[in-house]
Amino acid sequence: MPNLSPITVFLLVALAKTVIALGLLLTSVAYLTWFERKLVGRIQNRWGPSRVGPFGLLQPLADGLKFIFKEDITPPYVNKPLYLAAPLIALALALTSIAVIPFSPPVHLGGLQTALQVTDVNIGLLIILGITSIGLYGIALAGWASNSKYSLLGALRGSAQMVSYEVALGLSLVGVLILARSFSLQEIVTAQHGLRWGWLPNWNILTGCQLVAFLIYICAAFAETNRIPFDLPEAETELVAGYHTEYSSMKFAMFFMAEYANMFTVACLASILFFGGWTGPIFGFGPYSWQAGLLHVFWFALRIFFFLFLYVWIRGTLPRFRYDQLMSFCWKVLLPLSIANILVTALVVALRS
Amino acid sequence: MIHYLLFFIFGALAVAGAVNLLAQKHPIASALSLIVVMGSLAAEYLLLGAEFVAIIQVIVYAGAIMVLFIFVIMLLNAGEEPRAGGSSRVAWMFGFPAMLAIGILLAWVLVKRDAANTSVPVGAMYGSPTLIAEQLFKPYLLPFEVTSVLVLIAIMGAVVLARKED
Amino acid sequence: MVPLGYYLALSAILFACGVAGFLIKRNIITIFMSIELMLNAVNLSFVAFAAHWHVLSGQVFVFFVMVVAAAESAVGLAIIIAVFRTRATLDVDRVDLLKL
Amino acid sequence: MNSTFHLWLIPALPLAGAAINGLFGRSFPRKVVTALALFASGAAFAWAALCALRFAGLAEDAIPHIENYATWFRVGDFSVPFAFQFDQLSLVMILVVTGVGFLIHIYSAGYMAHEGGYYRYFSYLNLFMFFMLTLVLANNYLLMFVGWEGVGLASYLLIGFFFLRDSAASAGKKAFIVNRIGDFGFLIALFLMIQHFGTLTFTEVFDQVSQRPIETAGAGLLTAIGVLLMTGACGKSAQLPLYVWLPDAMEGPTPVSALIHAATMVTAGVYMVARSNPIFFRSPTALTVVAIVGTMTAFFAATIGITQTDIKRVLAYSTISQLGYMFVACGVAAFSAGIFHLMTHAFFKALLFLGAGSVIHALGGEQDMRQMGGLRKRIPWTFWTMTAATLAIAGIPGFSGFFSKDEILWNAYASPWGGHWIYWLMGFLTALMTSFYMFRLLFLTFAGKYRGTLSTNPKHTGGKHGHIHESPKIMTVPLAILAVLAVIGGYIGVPAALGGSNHFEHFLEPIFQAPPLPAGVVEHANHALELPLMACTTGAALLGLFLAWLLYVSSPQLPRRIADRAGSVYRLVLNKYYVDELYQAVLVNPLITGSTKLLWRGIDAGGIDGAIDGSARGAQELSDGVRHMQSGNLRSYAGWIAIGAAAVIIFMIVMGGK
Repeated sequence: MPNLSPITVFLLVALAKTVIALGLLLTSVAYLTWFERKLVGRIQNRWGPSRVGPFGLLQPLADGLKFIFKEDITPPYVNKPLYLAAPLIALALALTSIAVIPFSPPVHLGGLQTALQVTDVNIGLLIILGITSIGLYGIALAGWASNSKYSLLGALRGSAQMVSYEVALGLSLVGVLILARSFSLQEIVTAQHGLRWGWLPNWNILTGCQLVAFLIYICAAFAETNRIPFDLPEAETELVAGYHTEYSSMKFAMFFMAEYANMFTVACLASILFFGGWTGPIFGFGPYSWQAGLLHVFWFALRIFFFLFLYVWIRGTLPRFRYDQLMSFCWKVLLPLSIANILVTALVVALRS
Repeated sequence: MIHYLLFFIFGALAVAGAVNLLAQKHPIASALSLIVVMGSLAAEYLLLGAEFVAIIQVIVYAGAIMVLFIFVIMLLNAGEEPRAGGSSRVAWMFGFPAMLAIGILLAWVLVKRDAANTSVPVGAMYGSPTLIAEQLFKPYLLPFEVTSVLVLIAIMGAVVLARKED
Repeated sequence: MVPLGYYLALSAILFACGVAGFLIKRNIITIFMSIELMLNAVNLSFVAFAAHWHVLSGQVFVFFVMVVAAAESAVGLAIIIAVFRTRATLDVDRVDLLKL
Repeated sequence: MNSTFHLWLIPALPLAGAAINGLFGRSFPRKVVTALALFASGAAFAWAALCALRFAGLAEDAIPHIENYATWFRVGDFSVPFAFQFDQLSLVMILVVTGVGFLIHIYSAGYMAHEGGYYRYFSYLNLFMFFMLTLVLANNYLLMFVGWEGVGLASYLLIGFFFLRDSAASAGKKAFIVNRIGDFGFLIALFLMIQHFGTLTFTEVFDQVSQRPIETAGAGLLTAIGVLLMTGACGKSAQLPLYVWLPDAMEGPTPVSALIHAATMVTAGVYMVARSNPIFFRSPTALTVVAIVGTMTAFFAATIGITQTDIKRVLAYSTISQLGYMFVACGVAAFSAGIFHLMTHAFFKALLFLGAGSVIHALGGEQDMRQMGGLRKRIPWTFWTMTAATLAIAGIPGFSGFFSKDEILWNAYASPWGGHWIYWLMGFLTALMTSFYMFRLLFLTFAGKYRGTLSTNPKHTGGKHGHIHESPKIMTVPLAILAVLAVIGGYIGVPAALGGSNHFEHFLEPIFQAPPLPAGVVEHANHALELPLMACTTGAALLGLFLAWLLYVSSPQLPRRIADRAGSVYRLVLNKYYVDELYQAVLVNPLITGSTKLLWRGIDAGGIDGAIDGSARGAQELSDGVRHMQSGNLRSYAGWIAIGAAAVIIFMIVMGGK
């Protein structure tokens, strides 16, 4: 590619990376649904999807087709523009987060050196937080625009819950930020590179002593993604289906995909922040070869898989919170804990330096 | 050139959002217009090299304050505001025209006077979190702590005000 | 290279819109949003000046403005809820007795 | 040399007594109040006496002995110390003040025994002592002025002691206001000193004064200061034309009249002039003013004294007249003679007042001499002591008044500092009249038959106060002591002409050091004349005694006839030359009218109140108009704000363009 100007190269590479990342993400989301159904089935002592394709592997495809061909109902008395905009907002924002997730350190690829990451921003973590906070509008507007009591209640619950847990979520990350001294996700991962005492991985959760922060993060993140045991905005047994009661067909699918994409982001973030991201043992490759890059991606994928497994596992295990319990858990347990965590971490870092 | 382009795109978006805020009858629509304004302003901040401010603008304004507004609107189930009625004559007759005139006049004067002036350099990110922190926790430590007290008081005030009396 | 004056002009226009909103809107929540608009306009001036003079203080001030805005909106919305509870209206023209 | 006398104790003791009695006395039993007040004044006297004894041991260069306690205040280069000065002059003064004061305190305990406000009386009396002692001990004019004003305050409080009586209240006010006129002059004198000398401390002022020449040709700064000081002295010491308050001051309790309006406070003017002698020495004009005022007052007051019938008023005019004598002495630069007379006068005039008080006490409050008579047998102690005092004041040889008065008259004639035979002549006539009216008082009161209505028989009323009775011991003992002093007090200053050595004058000499006589003035006195002149005054005294005996004992109808014959002259004198009426018409009424019509109705009510009311009314009307802006409508408020902001912005754009 010698005849191309640098800016064109940059644009081409960015485009390629975006397409690949989006494709991967959407595929993952699709198979995450399959994985969830299969695993929950196992937990509940049933088979789960098994008819379409081997082990039901083609089930997501069938679901997608089903969504596309289903009748698209727009109920009367809804606020049409917002009713239509809400799922788009939700999905678009959920997919945006993937852009700053680093899958590997920079690698050489056909004369180019680039990280397997759409873009490395030095405020990457903040961007994810910002996107998460905006993502709330999808739920809120959906519930309100539907002009339905269940939806509205779901939206109200959702807004309050997400705004509250966002505080705990953000504060739980401060400990990690203090250790890494950067907002850049790539740098946060790099900071966790290597071993302590020759055998202990330098992960934040281990040598950084961020176990408490991790637990807070997991709780808050579950709440942010409206997953059991914090799925009150869409609690079937209470609110029919919460904010997306009035949605059907592809619009419903968008909410669905947004939720799973968010789960994926949370899993990525948990790995990056607490479990060393793409770090891992490298067997026999140069530090910047593409094979090493793939191996990094593999280590990263393993961790993501673990967290997704955790999601489903918890879903299959725990009952739902009551709403007042949910709120007081956030404000009275998570928030003080996270502040205490910040204090202790800051103190330790200050004393160590 | 691209900066002019971006400036005008987001500037126009912001002004459109602001005007829409005035034009819309329903508070939800106004709120969404305001979110558009804030988003556009975040983009303008990025143009000005203030990346941290930009993202904080999104998180705090769009992600928290406006959510609060929308939450309240939904909670109170506020509808469209009725047309006309006992509106303030002073506001309509003097304040509104005066303010519009002033806004336009001011804008005109500013553009006129500063067009040839030095301009904002682009590219260098002045507002990195580290630099902001340097400022915030060294020369502005006291104001920072005072604002934290302010926030605490605001929290207590909000709780007291919004609590249902038994 | 966008001149400083353009940013200030944009800020002025947004501010004027905010004031106008304050004057013509009757829904108390919208009025509140107009105030936020004004604050945002001011923030833009701050950031523009900060970039112009290469001084970070302008950006720091934006943070203070944001904190104050957050505090203000928390209390303000609480007041709105309290007013609505007693008066069942959000129309400021009907809340003109200077008392609740 | 630096041994301290703790002079501050002398005024501090009465102050403590005044404070304790004044603050808590209401709840004390009378005995406690009495004990406190007597202790305060008695201890002050004792300490003063002790200081006097130690003073004798002081080296000559240690005089004046100054005790500096603190800097009172400091303004730029000008500072006023809080310091006391102890020299011969202040020694005499504090002994007189504390001694006579102590005796009068004792006397008061008996005299006031049945009056209300007992604690208040003694508190005021102690307060007076405090201020008077501050006055005479001060080492600078300003501290002296504090005492000066303080005694005025105490005097005001005590004159108005029976404040329920309208006349007492207005007499107090009169005294206060008339004194203000004099104080005005005093203050201006102080300002002049500050301006030209930059200090008010006696020693420093006099040092600077002594650098200056004698102002023989025309009036200069020292003349101005001297005349202004004399104005102050006129007010305090009841000289022409400011004497009018003293007769009215007799509204106060009689012991107060004795202490304040006879023995001590009214002599403060004399003390002040004597203290300022370096200034007067260098200003013949001022001396002349002092001498003329003194002569006029002495003569004028004596004529009024002849016709008065109220026993205390006779004594009041007598006091004015005697004060005039003292000023005559000061006016011819015979300051020590003035102070000598001040001291003897303090003894016999206090005694006279106390005796009069005893008479009044005996008669249950009667003060009109026409209602008295024949009391000699009823109240012998009073009679004998008063007789001694009368002999003293009349100048009968051998009694204290003879020596002091004679020295004044001799100096008035012979002093090189402006002595003149006219002063002597006037003094001679005054002495004649003094003798006459004093014996008139004595005869009217004690001789002849009782003309009053009170029962002379104790059995008729059965009560203690319904009949004529001698005063208790507590009152008669001070009378006796004072009588002794009045008789022998003059022997410390027996003039050389009578073979004495005039200790007193020599004692005070260091204070009154005269500068060299101005050129052209010669000693014109012929010492051979001293004895003849003395004989003349003695003759005058005896003549007065004879006339009084003739008119009031031998043929009591005669005075009536003379009065009828004299007619208008008699009425003129009886009515005190209509001076009060004149002041009323010329000064007081225009002042009242002016302040009522012009200041009160015109400027205050019309101008100031009108402006205030007008502005209030204007604000009211303006706000009534603007009130409608306050609609309670949030957005209209915002509209106004927007208009204002717009105006400011437009202004700035327009101005910024220039």
